[in-house]
Amino acid sequence: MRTITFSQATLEAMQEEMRHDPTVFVYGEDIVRQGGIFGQFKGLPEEFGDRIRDVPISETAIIGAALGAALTGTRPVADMHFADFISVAFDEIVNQIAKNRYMFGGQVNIPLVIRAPDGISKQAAAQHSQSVEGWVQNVPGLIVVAPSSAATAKGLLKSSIRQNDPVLFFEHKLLYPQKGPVPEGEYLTPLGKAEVRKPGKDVTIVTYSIMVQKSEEVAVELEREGISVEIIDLLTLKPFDAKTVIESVKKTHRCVVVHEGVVTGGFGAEIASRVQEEAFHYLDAPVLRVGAKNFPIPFSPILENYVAANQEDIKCAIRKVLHREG
Amino acid sequence: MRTITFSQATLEAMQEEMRHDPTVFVYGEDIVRQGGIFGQFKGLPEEFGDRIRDVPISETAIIGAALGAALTGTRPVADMHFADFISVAFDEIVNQIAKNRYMFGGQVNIPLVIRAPDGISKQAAAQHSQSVEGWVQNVPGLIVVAPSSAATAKGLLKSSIRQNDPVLFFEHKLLYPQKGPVPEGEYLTPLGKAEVRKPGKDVTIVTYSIMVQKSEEVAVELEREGISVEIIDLLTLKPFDAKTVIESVKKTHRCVVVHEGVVTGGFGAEIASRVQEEAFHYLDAPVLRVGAKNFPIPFSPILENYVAANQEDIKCAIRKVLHREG
Amino acid sequence: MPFQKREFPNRFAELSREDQHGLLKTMVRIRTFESRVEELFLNRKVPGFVHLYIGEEAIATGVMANLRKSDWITSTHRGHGHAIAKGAQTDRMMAELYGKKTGYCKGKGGSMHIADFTIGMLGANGVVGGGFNIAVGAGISAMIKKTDQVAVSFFGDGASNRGTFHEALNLASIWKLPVIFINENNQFASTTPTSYATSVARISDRAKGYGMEGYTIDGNNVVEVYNAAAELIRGTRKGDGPVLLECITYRIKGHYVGDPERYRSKKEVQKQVIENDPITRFIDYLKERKLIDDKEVEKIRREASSEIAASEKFAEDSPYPEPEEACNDLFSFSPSEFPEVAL
Amino acid sequence: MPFQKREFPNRFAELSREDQHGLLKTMVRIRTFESRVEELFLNRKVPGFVHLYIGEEAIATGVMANLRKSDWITSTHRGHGHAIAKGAQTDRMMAELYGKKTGYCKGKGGSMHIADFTIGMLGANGVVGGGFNIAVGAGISAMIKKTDQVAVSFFGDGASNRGTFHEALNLASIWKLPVIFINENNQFASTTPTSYATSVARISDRAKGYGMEGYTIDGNNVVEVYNAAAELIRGTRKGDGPVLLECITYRIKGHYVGDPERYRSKKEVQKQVIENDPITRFIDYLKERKLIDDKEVEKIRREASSEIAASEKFAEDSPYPEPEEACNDLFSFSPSEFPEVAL
Ligand SMILES: Cc1ncc(C[n+]2csc(CCOP(=O)(O)OP(=O)(O)O)c2C)c(N)n1
Ligand SMILES: Cc1ncc(C[n+]2csc(CCOP(=O)(O)OP(=O)(O)O)c2C)c(N)n1
Ligand SMILES: [Mg+2]
Ligand SMILES: [Mg+2]
Repeated sequence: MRTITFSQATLEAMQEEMRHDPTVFVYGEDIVRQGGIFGQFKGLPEEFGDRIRDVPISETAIIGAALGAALTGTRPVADMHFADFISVAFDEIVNQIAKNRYMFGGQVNIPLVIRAPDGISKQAAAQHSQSVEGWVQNVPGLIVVAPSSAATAKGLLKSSIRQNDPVLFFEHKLLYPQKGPVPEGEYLTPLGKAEVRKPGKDVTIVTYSIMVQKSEEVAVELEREGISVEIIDLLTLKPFDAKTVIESVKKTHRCVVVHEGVVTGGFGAEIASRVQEEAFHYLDAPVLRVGAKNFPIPFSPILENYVAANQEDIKCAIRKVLHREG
Repeated sequence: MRTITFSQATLEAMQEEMRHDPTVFVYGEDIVRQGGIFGQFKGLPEEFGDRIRDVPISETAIIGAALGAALTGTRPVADMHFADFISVAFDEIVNQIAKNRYMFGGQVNIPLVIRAPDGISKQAAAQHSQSVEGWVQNVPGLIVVAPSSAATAKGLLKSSIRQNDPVLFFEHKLLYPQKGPVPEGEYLTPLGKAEVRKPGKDVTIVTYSIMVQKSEEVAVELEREGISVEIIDLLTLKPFDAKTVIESVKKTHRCVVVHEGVVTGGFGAEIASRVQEEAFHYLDAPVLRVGAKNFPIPFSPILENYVAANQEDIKCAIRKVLHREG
Repeated sequence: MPFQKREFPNRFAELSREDQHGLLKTMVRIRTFESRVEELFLNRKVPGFVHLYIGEEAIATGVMANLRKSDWITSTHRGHGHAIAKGAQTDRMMAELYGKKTGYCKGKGGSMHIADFTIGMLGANGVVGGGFNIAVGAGISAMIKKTDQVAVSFFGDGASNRGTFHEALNLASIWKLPVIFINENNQFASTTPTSYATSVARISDRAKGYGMEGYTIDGNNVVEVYNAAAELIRGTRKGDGPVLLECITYRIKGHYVGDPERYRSKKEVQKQVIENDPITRFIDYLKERKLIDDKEVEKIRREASSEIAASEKFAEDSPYPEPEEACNDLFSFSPSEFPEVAL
Repeated sequence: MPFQKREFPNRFAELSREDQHGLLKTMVRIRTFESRVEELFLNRKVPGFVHLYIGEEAIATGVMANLRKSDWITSTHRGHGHAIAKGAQTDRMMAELYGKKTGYCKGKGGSMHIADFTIGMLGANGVVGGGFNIAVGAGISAMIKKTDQVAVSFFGDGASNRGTFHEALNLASIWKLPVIFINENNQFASTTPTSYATSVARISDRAKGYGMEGYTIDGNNVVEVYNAAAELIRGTRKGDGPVLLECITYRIKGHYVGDPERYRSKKEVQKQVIENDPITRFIDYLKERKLIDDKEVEKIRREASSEIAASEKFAEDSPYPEPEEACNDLFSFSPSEFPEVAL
């Protein structure tokens, strides 16, 4: 299979969907003249003209207008520059976009996608390093997606654009330049379905986005010690594929949830809660969570490393649930 | 002990703190001319003049300026009208207020309080009925408080105003008119400490805000069936008093978390996760969560009731963890 | 208060007598609906929060008479008048206010969330200033699809202090979007006088900050509203870009039904009721010009009364939703496809 | 471009020769710091994102020369110049850029988050438009405590399109707060030209929307900046209320170090470097009037170079923080009081 970057994969998704449906358009800050900070929009202006547009630094307008456009027959894709800034348009996201369909009694669909590059990268410090799925996990009415690879990025972005509901699409900044195998031609990756990245017997890792690959590295290492790890890549965080997760845990009897964001109050709490609710009698150990320590992401590399979760933390949690500490 | 309303209790707290410290001031929409929607500011303009102020409908200014004021030597108390609207100033809350102290290396304190009336009341529908602690549970740097009674409202509000850190203070709208015993004179209720509202042997309910009283009603009923319920009122949600919770669960071996907000991705997930992490081997049943169903709060009373959690739901969860279903 | 005026051509004079009466009809229908809703709220038939449009009818009426069904509007928490003027049915509105299954939102929305997408009414909004950018988005749809639809955003004086106002007007301006911003300056935002909270004498002055035209008119004169809207909407529809129109009015009723109204005197309100009622003023205007007679006025009132009585009966007779219907309508797919959605 | 001008009294002429040179000193110190930071970033000594103030030095310098230590400023992502002009030490700044323990924020902040509360520098800000309301809040502190401190908010042309701009200016205006809004119009917001994203010819025109005075000046002429700031700050300090000053400048360097700059031509930039460098222009101005000689200029440059070299050495020699220090500084209390805080 050919190999392209995550960034190119999302670009292909945009191209195909914009060709496929003339009501799809995309806008965001600084995406036309330089192709996006991660090159993820390069070439779209040449092909689609005014259907890709730069906007002022006006996040409430970007997101609020995306809603208005979606309500009136177009399919906007709004780029958020950095996921950290969904905070600026938070009212539009949680009180308008998430609620309009329901509070209007289902009169209308809201087909829009908010693309939000997230995660820790290059000492960008507290306001440019966040994984913010935790902010929206308690908001009914949103679909939340987080691809982990070039292939899933393309397939999920295409599905998200076709979905008749609002999708928050988190793309980890460090994934953009990474290459991966991507099938030729059109394909869709279904929303709401997790993928088992690696089958295993002893413990289930539930993870997503960039932590999938970190988990895979750990799994390879632990395999040598005779520990067999099953890795579930959620892909869609909301609604998440509880069935696949629960089935796996019923088989392995142990579960570690891994994400990059802060553990306390993070999305991992929902997963851990669900697992123990639905598979309590199968569990041989508590569900453990791995993620960032309870601080903003600091600037200095040493501090950043310390706050972020790493492979060691994952290993440590796995050893704990297997009662093989030390 | 004398009996006053929750609203009066918060008013006393404001009065005492404003007398005690001339740098304390309060502002918000529509609080001067009519004393606040719940009468919680009545009389302050007469006594404190310009230290209580009405503001335009400019939530980012209210909260952003509160930060600026706190950074420069005053102690603002900002009223948010309805908790639902913290979304409008979400960037100010999560990216500025929560992060300033840390990202500036601890140079400065941020003594500010955001008062936010929350919860389901009077068919106010999707945008005026929310419990929004779930939005901020994943944000390091905030203290989150939720009193359950007149007495705790007064003591916690006073502690919050004196605290040198940002406090989000959630007051349930239905609690304002409720009367309760409140000690005469000044007293502080400590932040970060839960209270055991009712000791019990068979199951621990971890709850807060208005659900404390609903839990108490259930406890009285179940007592008649011979089920002894321990009720923990968290009071501070962030950081929450895990010690008191874990000790209780180690004693009762069963835990139900109860809050008014939506269960999925809600604050209960954090509590449930922590409990099973730290008391796994003591648990005789999974930690269950009771809260609103996964929808915006609908308008029609019948629908609202159906989505909201009630005493029946609490009972049902308790019976489940005690394996006494049906 | 000296308005920053512009003379708009008198398009009202070009209307047929029937269409002229149509404006009065709409105003009276709104008034009748609102007056009855007030009573029903006080009689505990209608739950929730209710914000009445009484005294402001000329604005929605004069503007909407210049819109097509395919045009869009965004509304506010004070949205009944906008909905009626845009063509919503009062029976389904009333049913929604009751929380009945036959309401526009199947009982999920209530007074603050009435919408009717079949007539381009994109929804009332419980968040002040929440509508600006939705209207801008509708304008973007028209641009992308190359239609000549326009979007009108109604907003209060209080809403003009929200940051969304700024971002919406700037974006609409740089892209020359077909959006008309109609300010309903009813002199109060809840308890707060406009003059206290707003840093300009005229909200229309803010248009200058966006390279946009801005005008202020007497919002209680439906003829003036009609004429200004006719001219401005026509310009915007043919590509002149967005525009801001401030309509001065007065909120005769409390901010919400039940408001103790400690922030103003009864006398001030009474003066407005006597001197500045938009319906009385319009009837006087028509009569002076012999464009209507008493019998015709009476008929309009009677018809409005029986329509609203019928709407009330419809609402009364309609069933409540089943509790389980709370689980519908969140997404375009059914919850059974993703069981966890409906947890 | 015809500036909407006002003649400000020539206060610069009243300065001592030493103070006049002081302005040049500040500008040269900023330039020297920034030029070295650029190299250090390219040499991978400085991690993170770095936004340089090169070419815009006249603004921070001219404004800050009119502030007291007890006055406050809020800054932007492009904040080094503001910090230096307000009196921050370049050694602790450089250490912060390196991520060292001796930096202003103990390595927790980096380039985008430098603050020094001892001199009223309330912080650079990674969120565009995040500073407006912080400055307003500082103004509120002055009001509550009845001091005559003022707050200055620096912001870019791009930031003027954020809703926070609107809410801040409105609130500052109705309360007549001691806040001066200084717009640094460097003609770009990242890749986007100001003329594309901003719906007014002059950002100062927006002042009208807030009943505020607004002026536009040549921001690359430090004398003009000094004089305008002198007059406006004096007025605001004595209670005249807030004011908006737009300073036209040009961003000579990329948006951040490493910017491919595909959105403009090298020629355009070169023209600015040659014709419009604020330091060259100021030196020419001083020389023309015989207010400085070559030796004095040389000395200023030399001193700046050795200061920045020393700052670099300080940063190089300073230790990194211990990893566990990441757990300090979140709250005023120590994590051990609430162990779960430090989870
Ligand atoms: C963002 C937001 N802030 C505050 C409120 C509370 N609120 C509801 S209506 C209102 C006053 C609105 O005033 P205005 O915009 O003038 O409209 P009017 O009620 O006069 O029609 C306020 C403050 C809200 N709903 N949304
Ligand atoms: C709210 C927000 N949106 C977007 C960004 C990304 N961003 C950083 S700097 C910048 C351009 C700022 O332009 P301007 O305000 O003119 O300041 P300048 O860089 O020209 O000094 C953008 C879009 C951000 N940091 N914050
Ligand atoms: Mg009003
Ligand atoms: Mg700029």
